[in-house]
This record gives sequence, structure tokens and C-alpha cells, in this order.
Amino acid sequence: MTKQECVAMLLAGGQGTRLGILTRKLAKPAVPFGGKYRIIDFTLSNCANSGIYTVGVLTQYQPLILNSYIGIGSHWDLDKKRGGVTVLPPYVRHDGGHWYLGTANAVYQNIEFVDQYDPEYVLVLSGDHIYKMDYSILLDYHKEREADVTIAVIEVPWEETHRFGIMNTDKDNVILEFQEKPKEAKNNLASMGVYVFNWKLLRKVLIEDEMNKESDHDFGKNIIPMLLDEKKRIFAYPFRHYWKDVGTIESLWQANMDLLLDQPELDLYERDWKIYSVNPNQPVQFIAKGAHVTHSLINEGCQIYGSVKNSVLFPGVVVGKNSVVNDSVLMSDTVIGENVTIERTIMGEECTVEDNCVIGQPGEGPEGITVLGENVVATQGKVIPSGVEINIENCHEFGCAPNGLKDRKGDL
Amino acid sequence: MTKQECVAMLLAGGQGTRLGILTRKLAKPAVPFGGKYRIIDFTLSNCANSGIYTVGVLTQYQPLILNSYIGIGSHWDLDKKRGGVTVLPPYVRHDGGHWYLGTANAVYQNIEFVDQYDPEYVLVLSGDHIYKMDYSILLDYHKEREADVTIAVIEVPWEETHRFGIMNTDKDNVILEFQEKPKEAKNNLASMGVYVFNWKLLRKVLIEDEMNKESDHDFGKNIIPMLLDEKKRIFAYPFRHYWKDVGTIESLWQANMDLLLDQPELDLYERDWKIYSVNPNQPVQFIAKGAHVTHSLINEGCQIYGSVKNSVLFPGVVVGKNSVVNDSVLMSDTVIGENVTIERTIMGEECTVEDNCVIGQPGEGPEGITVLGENVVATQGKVIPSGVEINIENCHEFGCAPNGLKDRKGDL
Amino acid sequence: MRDVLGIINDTDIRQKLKDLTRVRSTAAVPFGGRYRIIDFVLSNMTNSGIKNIGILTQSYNRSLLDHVDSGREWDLLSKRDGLFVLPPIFRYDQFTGNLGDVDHYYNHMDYLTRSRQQYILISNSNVIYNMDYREVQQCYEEKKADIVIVYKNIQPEEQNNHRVLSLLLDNNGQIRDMAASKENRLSPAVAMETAFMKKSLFMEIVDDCIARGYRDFTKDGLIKNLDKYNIFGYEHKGFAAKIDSIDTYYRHSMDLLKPEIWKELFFKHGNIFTKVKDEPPVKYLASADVSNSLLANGCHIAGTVENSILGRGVTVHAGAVVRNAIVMQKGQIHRGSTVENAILDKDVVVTPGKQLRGERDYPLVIEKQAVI
Amino acid sequence: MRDVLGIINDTDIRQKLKDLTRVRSTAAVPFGGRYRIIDFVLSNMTNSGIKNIGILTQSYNRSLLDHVDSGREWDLLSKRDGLFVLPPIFRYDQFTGNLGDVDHYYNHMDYLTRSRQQYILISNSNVIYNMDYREVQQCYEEKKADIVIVYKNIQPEEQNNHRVLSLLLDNNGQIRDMAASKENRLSPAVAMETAFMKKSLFMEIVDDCIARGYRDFTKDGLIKNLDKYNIFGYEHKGFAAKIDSIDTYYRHSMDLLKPEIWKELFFKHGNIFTKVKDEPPVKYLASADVSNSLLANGCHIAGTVENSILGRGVTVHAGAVVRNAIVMQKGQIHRGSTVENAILDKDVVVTPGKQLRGERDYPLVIEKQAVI
Repeated sequence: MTKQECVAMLLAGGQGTRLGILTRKLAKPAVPFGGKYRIIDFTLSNCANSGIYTVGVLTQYQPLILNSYIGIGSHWDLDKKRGGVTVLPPYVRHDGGHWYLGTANAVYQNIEFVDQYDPEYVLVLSGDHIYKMDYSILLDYHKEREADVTIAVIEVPWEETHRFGIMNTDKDNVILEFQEKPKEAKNNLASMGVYVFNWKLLRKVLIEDEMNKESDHDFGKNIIPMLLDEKKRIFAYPFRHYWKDVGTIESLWQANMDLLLDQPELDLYERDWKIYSVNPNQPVQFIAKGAHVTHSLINEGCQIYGSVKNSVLFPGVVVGKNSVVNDSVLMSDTVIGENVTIERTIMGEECTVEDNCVIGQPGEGPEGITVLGENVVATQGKVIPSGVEINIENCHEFGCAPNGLKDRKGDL
Repeated sequence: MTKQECVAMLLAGGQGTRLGILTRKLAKPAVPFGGKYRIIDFTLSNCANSGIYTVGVLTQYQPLILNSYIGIGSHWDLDKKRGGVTVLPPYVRHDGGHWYLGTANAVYQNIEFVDQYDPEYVLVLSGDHIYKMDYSILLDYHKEREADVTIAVIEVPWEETHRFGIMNTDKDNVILEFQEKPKEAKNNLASMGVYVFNWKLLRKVLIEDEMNKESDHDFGKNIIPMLLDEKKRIFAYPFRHYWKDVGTIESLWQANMDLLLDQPELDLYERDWKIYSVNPNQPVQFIAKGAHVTHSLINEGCQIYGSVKNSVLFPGVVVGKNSVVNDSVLMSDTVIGENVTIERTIMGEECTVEDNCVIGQPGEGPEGITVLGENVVATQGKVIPSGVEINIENCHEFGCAPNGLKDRKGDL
Repeated sequence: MRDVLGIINDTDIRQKLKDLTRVRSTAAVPFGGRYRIIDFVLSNMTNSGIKNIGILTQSYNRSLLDHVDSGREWDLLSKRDGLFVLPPIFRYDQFTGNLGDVDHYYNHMDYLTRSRQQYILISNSNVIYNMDYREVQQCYEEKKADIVIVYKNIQPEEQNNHRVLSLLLDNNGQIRDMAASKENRLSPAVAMETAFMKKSLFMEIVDDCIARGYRDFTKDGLIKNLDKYNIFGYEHKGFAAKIDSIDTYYRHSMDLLKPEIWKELFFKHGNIFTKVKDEPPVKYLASADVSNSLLANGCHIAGTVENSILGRGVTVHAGAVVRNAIVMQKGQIHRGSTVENAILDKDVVVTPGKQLRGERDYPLVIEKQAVI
Repeated sequence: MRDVLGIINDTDIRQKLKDLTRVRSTAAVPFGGRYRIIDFVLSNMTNSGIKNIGILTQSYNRSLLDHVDSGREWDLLSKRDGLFVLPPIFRYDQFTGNLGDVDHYYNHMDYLTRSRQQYILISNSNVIYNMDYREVQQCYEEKKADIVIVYKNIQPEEQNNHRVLSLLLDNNGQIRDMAASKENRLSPAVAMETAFMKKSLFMEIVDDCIARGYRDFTKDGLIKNLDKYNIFGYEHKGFAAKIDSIDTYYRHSMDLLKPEIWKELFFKHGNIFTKVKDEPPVKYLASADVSNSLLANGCHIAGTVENSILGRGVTVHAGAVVRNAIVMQKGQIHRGSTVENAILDKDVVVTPGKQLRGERDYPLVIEKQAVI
């Protein structure tokens, strides 16, 4: 096995429970985003674009789906002879095995995997965030400062500091103190969950932490404070571009809407930093005579006969005549009939909305985004109030039906 | 995920305990063979050459090594966009996990993996055998007969029938009865551990078998007898070419020697059925002036200054001046000094034999093959009797030393 | 169809595609927004199970090489078999200028010999259809044919004034006469430049032609041998287009705006694959006004687009109008400009305030990288 | 060296390699049993960390395409960057016959522009060495050079009678004069056809040459600009060979039989990669008698082999003798035949009882697929 200077360990086991029915069968990193992508595409593309071609993806919740999505990594240019991407679910050893108990334990369980490449540095990443970052610059920053650990940080509004791990730094970006979700923050630099470690040090610390029965085996809660106590050289790497944790329905919807601005902060069109994804192999989209499309992102294979405004459409979506889609996100292969109105809705894959339905009728339900999970059918003329979540299990309560197709679990 | 007509499940978890120190750090399928290959190369190459590109490799013992050896499968032409090779160690689910309890349980634990491809047929293979077989012909045979199960069988000498699973068949090759290691066999057709199943049937039976607490969850012992009881259509597919289970030191040595015949039964030079392997990327071999090489297989990167007779040399082996290597198998990067004599020995990777040693001195020890595990150094003038097994743990008893290099675990 | 070798003939340099084939071969001409012409034949072949495909092409083959790359998009990256681009074998000093397709086949006879397949499916690079070639092989077996030729019945109103290969079939589907003519067609049946036979027969015909100094596989190898071999026709009932002129290129591109043709061509027997460019979805701005058009990913639309086909990464600025036009990859149409009845090759920039107008039956063709 | 673009120039068709380059370009000539000449430069580049490599080649490029394939063996299969084979851009009817290397560079200027790298390392396809190009870049930075040229000091006894580019360096390593000559060399320093500079400077020089009708990058672009740019030399101290004639091909092939050269060339700064053919190990039969020879995998040896280099899958039957010879892939030497001082191209069959003998300084060359 060839030596690699840097190995990336991408934590992709998050269940994303706050995304409700959207993560019923998907780990959070596999949730679709932006008309084309899954959340993990951003981190994987960052790796490839940064020239980091040895990536371990630590999966746990619904591992088979991520496994088949990632495949041999060819879609992200990560199918290399030396290195490449390896999906690492927690596996059973001779003496048994258990789920990853925390972010640090996940890496601990894969020490042997990392050792194969005998790296100088290990980059610990999370598959949960939307951002574009050149990790090779972060790595250079780490090397120049001869740091033991470097943590990427981003400024957050002071009023939100209580939701983050906050870094207190000196003027040279040396981290002096770490506050996990502080009530009174001394700073507004939040950890992005992106770490560079010198592997020798991390390896040692992971083993020590594993012994500690009190530990949660978490990078933020345990490993970093432990290294601060040991007076290691820990630097903050300030990041000043778009970064978003799409952990809730509201933030997922908002992050999609962010892309519709004329000059969005996250530029998907940058030629030198493409975001790769699995290609659905659909023909070019068809906008029919009489259709009206504005302020939207529409992907290949869509057929638009109606009106789409301020919305994000994934591949293969059909919008029928005289239908109106506003402020919504429609995932792959959703079919909207004629004379339908859809407002502020996120719709999962392969939903069907038959003619004359209204989805997300304002004022009918609680405020907020309406969500239809995958494979839900809203039959003829149904009115769905705003703010509800419907999946194939509870859909009968709303007069909806599950799609006749087979359950598409694993069928990405 | 694309539908596939046939998915292969390759059982590669065998520990191969009878191969002693050669399998101390390797699963049996990873044991080197024939100057170039590992045992599993034969089954993987058979898959690719048969056009079966969707292969699950079920690993268990030392999974990381097979995982990194197989990589994305490109060496065997199995890095396909649709399908390809997937390494499947037993992984931990939310509710825990356990080692594969038997061959049938191994496939049972991966039902979801197979289901992704929605196949008609599942080909169950073992990674433990040396043979060349076109599975597409086996599959055609299965389809033509509208069989439920087809089992590849080979004629074994009557006196060895007690070591095999024996099939009693009628004149149409219908299997009437199965005898596991019978004392008095009624037939001499032995199961090769190669099965074609209709997936729907197998899926159902695996689930039933899993419920049965008495079962060993083994294809030969449990699944086949159960299906015979249910009067399913089970056919034998007679195979008449080279097939060898290299389960012991003696048989591994013999199978290597088989290749040295002028017309070996197993033809590695057949252009239409190449056996693929990971390429060590070594230059062409150098045979020096004064060297003498006969009746041998020598791989790339070797440098021969002495005499090699009736032996198999893996890549990068050096044989010094005035040294004699007879009837032996020397694995990769072994270095033999000057004036050395080696007889009937299997030597693991990166061994060093210093000048004036004698390895496998006949009459000095028990009859049989001498075995040196990887990284053993026989220092100046040492005489090692025949029939002993030396590894880096017991080597001091024989006056040998471990190689100074780092332990090469995982470094394939 | 693992036992079938696919051959795509992209050596014809007499195509009337004008500027579109100035810098590339016919196979590499962009079509349908995100595709190249060859994608259709190539995808049909791989969707039918063909694993070994040779493309005989021309010496200016860089676009084609870039496009097919390793063949990975068609899952043709392989140790045995796979995709082979076969450029002409000649040296600067040996080129005489009058090679026929037979010469190209003959020059690559070693590739044919070396391949293990028993049958051959040969197609021109310039036909657009979605077809399951397994049905062609079935026809070959049922009829016990020596050769099967794919044809389509062309109604008189669909005819153009080019020379086409028309066929005369008997009741059993056997071809009794063939002729390449403009006006006097033998029947509505027109050959679609696709044939199936044993590889050995193909090599025999090529060898016979070479031995006698013949250069044209169809005229010399097939028409003259109608008595010698049993040649049958297989009718393709769906959409099929031959791209052999600017006129047919423009007309058949516009055919894609009919949803039933769009669906048939891209989905009928399997998807059409192409090189993946990882473009983001199309972005529509507030002022976008798009109707009856096809748009490839990566487009940025702030202006008006009507009855048009836009390639990847095309930008139509606010106040610009694109009508009845084909704009290829990365075209930029600036504010106040109008492009009508035109074909813009890749990377064309139309600066503000320009008016480009052709006629529907004589579209304007703008060459690659032009700045207007 | 991710920021460096590698360019391999394989356009020179005036090589004196006779029949060896009749069917292939210099880059694709087999060398050292299992390699092609280009493998050395290509592996040096990738081992040094270069991720984007363009090979400018000739129109008969099929051997080269077959060999480099997708670039996967060099880990150059990539979405961004990777390996690009750049055939000449011209059409049959436009070819005039007197293109220089500058014309080829100019024709592929768009590839240079499009690539994101800032620096360029350009090498001819015909040099054989194992070199870490990072040291060349280091020299470039230390000397604050505009251009660095790799050279080797050639002792008088190693000289041959070809024209070589000799250099005159000052104490600081700056090149003060350059001349392509046979006899009157400026110094023992001979350029190894490898240079490093900013991509923008390279493009500027090419553009200047084109503007003035100059065709030769070295003579017109470098020698004439010695005063304008700071050109430094980087000395390569190890083995290096330029393959520009049958004589140098044969002589430098035989150099590999010296174990110290064999080790240096294949292991010094990194392994040399090549297309993998999955051949089994060499099989020696009872009657084999091999000495001082290199053998590639897949050989079957029952006869005598001395001071020779055998390619993949060569068969030497019992009673056959191969001496001081290079036998390429799949050669077959039958019983009772002798091959001495000869170069046998691929697939040559020497039937029983034949005697083929050249002289050591004038080896016999047998063309591909000959049956003797």
C-alpha cells in the first residue's frame, strides 16, 4: 500500500433525526440538495478538488445506501489505483463489534485502515455540511505553523454562539480555550467540524481516549479539550465563505432557496471547483409552450408544462399544465398533474400529485414547510394543509396513498 | 441500482488454519500461489472472464488485507459503473452484529446487498480453490434445465470420497441424495462449492434456515439437504478440468509443482482466459551470466545469479551466486545470499537467507516441506532441518531472527 | 450480445455538415443539447449488451477522443474488449487521398482478427435512433440470413433531396435490389446504415473488395453480391434520423421538441449515455421567459428562449432573444441581441445588440469560438 | 507538482528508427522487454506528482492510444486533469508536410490555455532516464531562472556521430551558448530534451515563433533568445539515453544488462509503470539455458538465450539460440534456428533451421509480423 501524506476520514454516519421523514431511510449525508446533489457530494468533491484522493467514509446508519451511492468513487474522481475512497461501516471483529460510539471512536475503530497509508496527517471531516473548501490550503496552513492540530472555524452571529463549539483564540489564531455550546461565549468563532491532526499524535490520543470510560469519544467534547490540557499547538483556520449545517427541515429548505438568488453566496457554476454527483443520465430538460419558469433551478429530464417559481426541481420531475409550483423543492421523478398548486413544500422522490390538488394550503395548518416523504401519492383534488409531514406510513390520515411501486430502499 | 441477471457471492472468510504460519496474517484466499497470484485471483478472474461483473466478496478473517488487495477491483476488470466488486465484512447493525456463523449465514447477512440488484440467479463461490471455470456456461446449463439449484461437481478418486460432500445423481445429472463426507460413498462426484441458486428460492430458504437454531447455517450441511427434502430440482454440473483445494502445506506445495510440468493441467498461458492479479510493477527479470534456471516459473523483478531448479519464484526474489534452489517456492522479495542451498521449502514474503545457509537439510528433521513465514532472517551459515515451520515468533529457537523491517501487515 | 463486435464507421469526410465538421468528425458533432451524435449508436450498442466496440475515425480525432475518453461512461472501460478508437493508418508521406470505407476496414483487419467475437454489427456514426440490436440478431437467426440490414420506411413527405440507399424487399423480407439514388427510389424502404453479419463474412467481403480494387462497402460489397448472399431487411419502426447535411441536422434537432420523439429517443430501449460534465442545474432568473425549448445543465437564463435547443453552460442575458436556434456549449448571448434560425457552434459569443437571422430552411451556421 | 503541466512531444517523425517506427511513433516503440519508450518520461512525471499530461503525437497514433489507454496505469484517469493524447490538427486536404514542433504546440494552445497549471515541464518522448522532476523545479526556484534545461555530461567515449544539442554553462550554471552539432561540441554538457518554465512564458515563445514563421522551438525559441531569458542548466547525474537511431536503440537496450543501470533505471526515484498485460511468470523448461539476459513475463524458454532482451510472451524452442538480440512481444524462435545481433519487432516468427545474423554495430532489424 502506497504511503499517502494525508488521509481524510469522513464521518457520514449521522442519522439526521431533525430532518424527520426525509431521513427515514437515509443517513443525513445522503439527503438530496440543490436540484442535483446529496449533502455528502460537497465534502467528497472538496476532497477530490483539493487533491486528497485517499478517503475513508465512516458510515453507520443505513450504510448500504451510502455504500452503493459512493460505489468505487468514480463520480467524484476518487477511483484511484493508489488510495481512492473506501466505505467503512463498523465491522465485526473476531471478538465482536459495536456501533461507532462517537466521532472519535469511529476513527479509533479504523486505526488499522489509516495505518495502511502511514500518513503524516489525517483530515477529519463531516459529511453533514454544505460548503466549498480547499483542504490543501488548510493543510499548508497547518504545516506552515507546525501545528499539532488545526481546526477550521467560521464566524457565527453572537446570538447563535450557544449552538456551536466556540474557539477562543489569540491574535495568531492559536486556540486557547474551547467552549462547547457556551451560554456566554467569549468569541464567535465556531468549529466547522473540519480538523487536521498529526496522525502520530491523534493515534496516541484516540487510544488513550478509548480507555477512558467517562468519555463520550467525541472530537469536540473530549479529544480537543484533552489536547488543550496537554498544551498542544492547536490553531484555528478562519474560513470566510458559505457554510451551512442543514440539520432541520427549515434550514434545508432555506439553503435550497439561498441558491436562487441572482448572486448566491455558494456558486455552483465555478468551473474550477465543480461539485460532483452521481449522474442520473437524463436527457436535457423540456420547457413546453405556455410554461413559465422563473427564479428556479431545474435539472435534466424535467418536463415543465405549468408554472415554476422560486423552486428547486431534481431530475425527471414533471409539472403538468396549469399547475403552479412556488417556493418548493421537488425531488427526483416526482410527477405533478394538471391544475395543481404547490406552496412551500419539500417533496421526496417519486411522489405523485394528481390533478387539482393543493399542497401546502396556507393557513390550513401550522406555519412552516410542508413535507411529503418519498413515494406518497396525493390523489385527485386532495388539499394538504401547510406544515404537515406525510410519509407512506401516515399518508392515509391525510387521504393520500403510497405509491404502487416497490419500496425503493437502496435504489439510488 | 441497475438490475443484474446474476450476482456472485464469493466466500472469502476462510482462515485456512491447516496452512499454519502462512495464514497467520492472511485469510486463506489471500495466500500467494504460482509465482504471481493469490488464491482468490482465480475465482475473481473466472467471474470477470465469465462476464459476471457484480461480485460481493464476503470477508471475515483479516478483512482489511483482502479489502486493500481487492481495492476497487480494477486489477480483475471488475471496476464497473453498474455492479462491480464490493467487499462485505460482517458489519454492525443498529441492533448489533456477529461474525458469519456459516456459509449460508454469511449470505443471509447480505440479503439486502443482493436485493439491490434484484437478480434472477445468485452464484455462490468459494475463494479457496485453484481452477478455471466459465460460470456463464454453468448458468446456461442451469437455465436450460429450469433447475432450482445447480451444483458444480468433480470426480474424485473413490478412496478420497470420505473427504468430500458427495452427490448421488441419476443419468440426467439430477441430484438424488447428498452425503457429507461419507464413510461409504455411493458415488465419486464431489461438490466443488460452486452453486447456482434461483435467488427467490435461496432468499426464502436462507431466512427459514436462520430461524432454525439447530442449523450450522452451512450450504452443504443444511441448505442443500433441506432443498432435497423439499423435492426441488437440483442438478449436478460435471466439471472435468483442473480443480484443487490447496488447504494444506503439502497440497499448496504440490499445486505449485504441478505448474512446472511441460504440459501442466492448469494452463496459465491461455490467452482467452487470463488469470488477473495485482501487478507488482517490477521490471523484467535478470538472469545473470553463470546462472542456471530450469524447470521453473520465475516472475518479474527477480535477479538470478545462482541455480534454480524445479521451483516457483515470486516477484523481486534475488538468488545469489553459487546458491542452489531446488523444489521450492520463494515468495515476493525474498533475498538469498551466496553459497546457499534450499531444498523443498516454502518461504514467505521478504525473508532473507544469508550466505552459506542450508534450508531444508534432508534427514535432519521430520520428512516434509520446510516453511519459513514472512520476514524471517536465516543468518550466516545457519542450517535449517527439513520439515520445520519457522515464523518471526519462534525463529529464535532455530537461531534465526525477524527481519528488521516493519511488520508488513496490510502492506500488500 | 457479448459475442457481437460493434463497429462504428466515422471515416466519411464528405458530409455536408460544413463548419460543424471543420474541427471534428461527424461522430463528435454536438446534438440534442448535451450529446454528441455518436452517443446514440454507442449507447444502443452497450444497452444491447455489446462489450467490444471499435470506432474507425479520421485523423483529426481529438474531439472524439476527448468525448469517449476511456469509454467509462458507457461502461466500456475493460481489460478484455472495451472501446477502441481506430484512427487511419497511414503516414503523412503515404497519403493519397482517395480512401474508401473498405480501405479503412482493411487497415484495421488485425483488430477484427484479434477480437474474439463471432458476429459484427456495423453502423455509420451519423444515425440517430434508440434501438435494441438484439432484435436485429433475432431477425438474422429467424431468417437464417447471411446479412441483415436495418431499414426504415420513409414517407414521401419526409424525403429530402439527398441520395439515399433504397431497398426492394420481397414478401419474406429478403432484399432483392438496392440502389443509392435521389429520385427513383425502389420503395419507401431506406437503409439506416446499419448491418449485422458474421465477422468472418464481413472480413471476406472486405478482402474480396480489396483484391479487386473496390472501395465502397455498400456498393461494391453488398449491392454487387445480392445474388451471392441472403441479405434481409429489418424494419425499424420508430424514429430514426440520418445526419448528413446542415438541413437534416437542423431539422432532426428540432424534431426533439416533439415530446413523443424526445421520449422515444432517450428512453425507449435504454438510456442514452454521454460524457458527464458535472454541470449544475439550469438557473432561471426573474426575467427568464422560456417556451418550447430544450436546455442542458449549466445554462443561465435571464432572457427569452423560444423553440430552441441550448447546450451545456449557455448564458442568455436579460433582454436577449433566442428563437428557432441551436446554441451549443458555453454560447453567450448578450443583452439586446437576437439569434434566430441559426446554429451556433461551441463557445460563440454574441455581443450586445447584434441581430443574427437565417431562414428556417437555410439556418445560419456560426463557427466555433466566433465572437460577433 | 500539481501546479505543473507535463507535455510530451512525440511529433518528431524524422527519427532514424527505421522499421521500428514504420507502424508507430517513437513513444510507442517497445523497450526493455515490457515497456514502451514513453513509459519512462510518463512515469517520471507522475512519480514527481504531475497530474495533467498532454502527449502531442502523430496521426498514426493507434499503438500509442492502445498503450496509454485511459492513463489508468499511471493513475491518470481523472475528471479534471489526467492524460490527453493530442493528435495533429489538420485535415487530409490541408496537410502541407513541413510542420515543426512549434506548429504542433501552437495547434494545441487551447489545451494549454484551458489547463489550470502555472508551470510546464516539456520533454521529448525519446529519452530514457529515472528522474525526480521536483529537483528541476527546485533548481528553477533557487536560480530564479526563466527556463531550466536538463543536461548530462557525456564523456567523449560515449559520443556517437549524431547531432546533439551541446551547452556552454557559466560557473553559476547559466547557459551562455547552445549549439546542435556533431563534432564541435561546446562542452561535454548535452541537453536531454527536457525543459521547465512558466506556462505563460512557453506560450509567449511559441507565439513569437509563429508570428515570425519560425518552426523549431529549440533553435528558434531558445537559442535565439539566450540573451533575452535567463536559461539555466540542471545536471542529471545518473544514466540517461536518447533513442534516436537503431544504433542508440540497440546500444542502450543492451545497457540494461548491466545490473547497476537496470536498478537505477527502474527503481531510483520511483517505479516505471507500463500497461499491464497479465502475463504469467516466465516458464523455463528442462532444456533452458539462459545467461546474461532480461526476460519479460509470459516467455516460454526451452532453448538457449544469451546477452539478450526478450519481450512478453516470447517462445524460444528447444534447440534454438538467441544471442545479443532483442526479441519483442510474442516472437517465436523455432528449433534449430539462430538469431544473433538482431532486433526482431513484435510477432516475428523464425521457422525451424533459419540463421539470422547481423553485426554488433549493425544489428539486423526484422519488421513486425514477419515470418522467416
